[in-house]
Amino acid sequence: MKKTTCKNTTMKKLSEDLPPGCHGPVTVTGAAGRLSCRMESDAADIPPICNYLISKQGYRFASIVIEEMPEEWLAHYIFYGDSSQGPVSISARVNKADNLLPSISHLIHAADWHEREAEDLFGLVFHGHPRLGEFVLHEEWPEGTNPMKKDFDATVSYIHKEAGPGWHPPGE
Amino acid sequence: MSGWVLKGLKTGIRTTPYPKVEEHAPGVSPGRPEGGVPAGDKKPADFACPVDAITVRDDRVSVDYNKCIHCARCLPPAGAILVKPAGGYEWAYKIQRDAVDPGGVEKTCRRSLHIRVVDGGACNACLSEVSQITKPYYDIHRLGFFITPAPRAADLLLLAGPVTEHMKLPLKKAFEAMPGPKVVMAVGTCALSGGIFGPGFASGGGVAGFLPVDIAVPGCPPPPLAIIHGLLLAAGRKDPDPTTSPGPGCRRDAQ
Amino acid sequence: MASAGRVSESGAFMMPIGPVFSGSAESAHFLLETVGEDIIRMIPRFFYKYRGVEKTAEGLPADRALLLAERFSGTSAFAHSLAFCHAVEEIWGIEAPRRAVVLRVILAELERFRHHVAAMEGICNSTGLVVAASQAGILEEDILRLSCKFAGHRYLFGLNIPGGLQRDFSDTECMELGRGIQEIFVKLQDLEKRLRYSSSFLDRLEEVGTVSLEDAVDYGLVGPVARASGISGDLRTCLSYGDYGSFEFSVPVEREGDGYARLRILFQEAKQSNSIISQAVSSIPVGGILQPPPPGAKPSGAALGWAEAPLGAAFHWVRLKENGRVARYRLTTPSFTNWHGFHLSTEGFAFQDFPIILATFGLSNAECDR
Amino acid sequence: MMEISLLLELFLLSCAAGIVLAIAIPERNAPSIFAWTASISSAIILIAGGIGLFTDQPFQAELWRISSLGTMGIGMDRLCSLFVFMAGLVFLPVSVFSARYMQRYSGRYSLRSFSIFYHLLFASVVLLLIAADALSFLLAWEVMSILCYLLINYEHEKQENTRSGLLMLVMGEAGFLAVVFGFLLLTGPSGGLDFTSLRLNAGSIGGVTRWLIFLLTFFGFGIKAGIIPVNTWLPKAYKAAPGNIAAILSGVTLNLAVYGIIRINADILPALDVGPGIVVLITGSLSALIGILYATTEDDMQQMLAHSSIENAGIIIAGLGAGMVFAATQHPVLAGIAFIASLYHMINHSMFKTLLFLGSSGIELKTGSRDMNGLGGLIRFMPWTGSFFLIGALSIAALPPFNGFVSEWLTLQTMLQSASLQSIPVKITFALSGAALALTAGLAVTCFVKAFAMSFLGMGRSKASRRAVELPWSMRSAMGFLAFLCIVFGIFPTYIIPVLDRTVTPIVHESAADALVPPFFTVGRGNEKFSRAFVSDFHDLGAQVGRDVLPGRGLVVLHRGGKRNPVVFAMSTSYTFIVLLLLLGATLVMLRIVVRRRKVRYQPAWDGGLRRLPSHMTYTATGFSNPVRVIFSAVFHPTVTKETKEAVAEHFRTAITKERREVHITERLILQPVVSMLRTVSGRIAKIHSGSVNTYAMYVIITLILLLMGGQFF
Repeated sequence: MKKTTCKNTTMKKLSEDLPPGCHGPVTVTGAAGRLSCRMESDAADIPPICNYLISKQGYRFASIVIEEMPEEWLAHYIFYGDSSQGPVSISARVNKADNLLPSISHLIHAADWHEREAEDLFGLVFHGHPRLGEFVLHEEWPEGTNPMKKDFDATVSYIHKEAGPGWHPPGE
Repeated sequence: MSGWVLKGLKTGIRTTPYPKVEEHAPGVSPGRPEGGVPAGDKKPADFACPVDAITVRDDRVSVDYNKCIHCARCLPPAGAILVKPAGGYEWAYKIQRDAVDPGGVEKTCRRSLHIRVVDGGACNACLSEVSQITKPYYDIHRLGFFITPAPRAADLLLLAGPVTEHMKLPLKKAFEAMPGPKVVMAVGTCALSGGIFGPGFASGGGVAGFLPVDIAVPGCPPPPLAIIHGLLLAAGRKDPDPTTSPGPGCRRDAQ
Repeated sequence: MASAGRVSESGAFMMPIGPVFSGSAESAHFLLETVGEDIIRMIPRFFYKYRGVEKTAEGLPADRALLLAERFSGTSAFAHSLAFCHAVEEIWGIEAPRRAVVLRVILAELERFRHHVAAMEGICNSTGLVVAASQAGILEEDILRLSCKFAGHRYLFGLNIPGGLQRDFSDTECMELGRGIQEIFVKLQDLEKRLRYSSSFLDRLEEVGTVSLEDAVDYGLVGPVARASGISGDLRTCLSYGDYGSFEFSVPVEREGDGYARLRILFQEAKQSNSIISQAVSSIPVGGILQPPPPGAKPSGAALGWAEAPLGAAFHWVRLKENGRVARYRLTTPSFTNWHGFHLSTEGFAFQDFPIILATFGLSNAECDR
Repeated sequence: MMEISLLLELFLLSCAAGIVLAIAIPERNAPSIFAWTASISSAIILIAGGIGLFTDQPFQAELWRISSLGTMGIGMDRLCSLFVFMAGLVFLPVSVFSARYMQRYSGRYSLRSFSIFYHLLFASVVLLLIAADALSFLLAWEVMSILCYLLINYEHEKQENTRSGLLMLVMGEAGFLAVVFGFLLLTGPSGGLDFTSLRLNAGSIGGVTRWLIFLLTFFGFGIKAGIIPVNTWLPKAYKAAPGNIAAILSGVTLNLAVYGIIRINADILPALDVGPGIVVLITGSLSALIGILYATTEDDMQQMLAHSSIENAGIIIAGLGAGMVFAATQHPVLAGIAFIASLYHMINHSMFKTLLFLGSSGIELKTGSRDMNGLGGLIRFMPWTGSFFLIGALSIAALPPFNGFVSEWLTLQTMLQSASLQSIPVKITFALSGAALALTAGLAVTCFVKAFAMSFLGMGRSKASRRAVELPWSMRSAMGFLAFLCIVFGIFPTYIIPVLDRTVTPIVHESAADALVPPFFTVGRGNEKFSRAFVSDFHDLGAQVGRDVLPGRGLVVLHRGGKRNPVVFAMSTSYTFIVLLLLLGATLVMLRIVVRRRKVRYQPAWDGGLRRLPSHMTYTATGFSNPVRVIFSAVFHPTVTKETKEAVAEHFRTAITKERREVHITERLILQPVVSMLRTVSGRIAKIHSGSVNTYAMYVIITLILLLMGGQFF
């Protein structure tokens, strides 16, 4: 991959001097436009990198964006900070066959709902998240309905199932 | 506490004289695209309407208000095709249907009508306009209209939003919990046709076909006076004006 | 499936609220676990208003998707359409003309001003202070009428398009708007003064619905709610966009994190909005208002656009395909972020305070559920 | 006319037969045989009590003569007869109820021993009541105490029950000892132990001894009634007891305490000044308030009823106190009214509390639980039980026209009569007690709305409560009988009060009936003694309605005061009842008319549009009474511990456990300090046990010297 220069000093430092727990490699993939830095790393390195950004660099969590590529999931973790350096995004690729991303919610609680939403809408499992399951789609949607997947026909109305007698609202 | 009373008295009466007198204050209504102008050689596609609300009928432009979302793209300067009237808000119209209890509400709730508002996935603009009607400028209480939290006490179900999958059951339950005679008023383009959200996997294409709609108030969002107009129609205190009601073909139920 | 353990206290029960509740409240469901007074735990259930906006946007051209961005949350339509436009403008590699940028600032602040006044109305209403609620309601409708007169739409729909604005405003119109807002602001200050001396009103807000700074940081709260708890984040300053850099304004911060702190933030932000508007209307640069997209095949790519919506930071992540249609649209809204932490403010407080706490948060389900 | 002595012999025979049969027949038949013998005994005693109450047959019998102690005998005056009658009235339905109820213990606990204890308890209760001398009274009391312990501890395999039973036994014995000392002080130098000679001797007893006797006997007897501060045993014991025994404890043994207090402190040794009366009044009203506070917040139905028994005992005792004050200040009519109110309430309490205890036992039998948090919706499965329970709840909540209303109204009216007293502090005490009783009455409504609503209405909050079935007819008939009595005693107070007056007259030496329930008011016709204006006032109130139809007195209870303000208070539950019936009928007719013209659609309760409203989303008993718990948190003084468990990280809570512990206020403020003080003192004393022989020898020598020195002086 072509080496791109990064204008964000923090991220530059991060890519050169990996935070503890990271195996690398972390590559800078772009710095165009409003995002001050785009990086890509191994999925397993996402939690330590996110933790480093939040707890060491004072960044704030903004969002998780999941994209469906033909063969893989592309997850962007977006952070922003008070500095003038603009938001950053760290991306990870996950094979569709694996369908598993490490959860960062235990480190960054703000990501909790984002991961739950992604699990519910994409069927992408966040390993280590204690409370995945019914979130956006309520209990009447058939199990395994992932409307954000490309193969989901959004124009079709779905036959809903009745809530079982043992149903209990899941915790927050 | 007395300070508040004085303040209230000092503010004076702000309430609109509508429906006794037409309200003409600037800004009470955004207006809406007006059909009826000669279409010339334009085809419907030329209007670039994102929701296909504009059609050409008998060489005249016709607007389906059940679909129009007030995006203003057909208006000058960008669209420069349709003229927009300055005011106007008596947009509500009645849908004749074989109701369970036809005309019951008009008879029994003429002077006192209780409203249960149900949010079927509205964007909040409609709900905001609905809440405006209870505030000093519009104050529906003077007309004997009340918003009630209990469907048991309600005569009119006011629905906003395209009716999402998740709200179908609560909406149905609320409607069933209401004692008869009762009417349903659909407020806003979303409630009438699904609006910009359209019929889809999670959001319905409006309430029609799901509940029997009696009063339609198109608009995105309909201004408070349009909602009051709808309420007056429901209570039978205003005669439906054939000139303001959209012609056949513009209504969803007629299609 | 993760079903959380129940609260175990002898006699504890769940008090369900909603999804259809209150007068004209949005559809949402709250389960308050309580033994009758203190809320031990609050479990929210949202997405009753899930309309699948992100999915619906896929495959739509950008200008059509903009309508979704504008209309999924009607009370913060301008901010969201702005954030969407920022993203698309970045992908297309264009920038809105200076005149449009300043007008966007005016319109965004107008929206914030109206939203905050509406939120104050909600707070006064929840505490049963009817006269104050009516006063705020009058001001809200005044602003709505002013918006309608100025922009042609009471909720500022149909103004933003990628590359600028759909219509231009004359200088006199803008000056008139500035004067109108100033008039309303004077009345708002009177209301604030009166509220500050209504002890029965303050009793219901002070030390009610407290969110600590640590919790607010952990949950990554944004907007007025976060600022009331001591987080000074505001995208207008920390990720400055538009022309905010050239206006003088401050981001108010309170420390208490209770309902009254949130109300004070609303008043102070309304003040700042008024100040920004009055600065902006007198310094609108001349020029065009629309930078048309590059002709021919539009560039594809992904970009993040953001704006400080009335309720806090909104991030719109857009990927456009080669044919100019949306491939992926991700909305991160302040309501989604803040509802996550809402339970913090209710737990340990009496459930009679619940509606008040709800009002001081002033969050939108339409914005959260999308 | 049957002889009372014959009836008593028959009663003892029937009890003996019950005991013999219990031993003789197979265990599985024990409950039904037991129910028959016990019911027959109750019926006999009911007749005996009735004869004693309604006729003027004096009954005296000597049992045996002990040379040094005098005659031991039995006798029945009207006061005895009333209590004997009440005992029969409670034992009868409880015995009928127990036939099927006791089968739940079949195979687990000995039904035989239950039968024996039950009959023995009945006999001892009757003997206690008809005892005419201190010795037989005390003997019967002790036997009754021990039998109560045995029956409370019937489910002896539960360790908790044994502990509760022991606490009861210990406190009961302490009370017994106090009473024994009281009697010792009461017996004069002549040494006569029969009540007549005690009464004769009472005049010579001095002030301090009088006070001492009063305190010893009042609190000694009071332990059985559960008045504060000697009530800690009561809720625990009632909770441990089988339901039918709890009914007996509340409906009969509680009355024995009242009997003891009246017998000694109003009959044998009436107070000469207002002091004892004030103490009784304050204790009573405080007991009532504390009792109802704990009852309102209690979720175990039987324990809730136990706390409510404390409350009702408090109301009875407060009435007694008022009566004692009025008697001491030479207001015999007012004293009579107060005693009537008190006794009336005692009778009512026996009836509705027994009914409620039977109801709660029935619920427990069919759902296996008495925790109101786990009940709900039972009216759909147990309509009869529910209706009877409702009548009991309305009665105890003192709603007109039920019996509880009459007696509580009379009690409160008595409190208001303090206007005729001289002393300001006494007036203030009356006012405060009246306020406390009024608050109690208000809370009682909350308490029993909760009890009924949380058990019978709404959704079943446990599986068992959704599968309950109606009780068998024998149990229902027992409850129905009591419910019927609750209504009768409620709507015919003018016929009950004269009977009570007959029992009270010998104590206060003047009849209150004429002042309280005058006959029909008409000009002339034997009413010449009333002024014309007074009578015409009563025409307006309708006091002459039914004059030609009704055989006895009018249907209005009123109190005739002085001349200037002739009517002090007036009330008629009979008329209220009629008006309520008419209103109910009119409503039903109107509903019929309205409904006939419209289609009726049945819809489930509005739940906010939820998919389903599970039962854990409905109000619980704890939630219902929580406002009371919050408002009176100074009384309850709970300690709350909260534990939160998390999964993975801080904010992922998996469970929140909150625990609330309350120590009863008397235990917290009185018992625990006393116990800890005793511990320190005994710890100090223990220090003198050095273990060295020399030290002990020295103690012996010092004691000897002291004794010798003492011998010199006396």
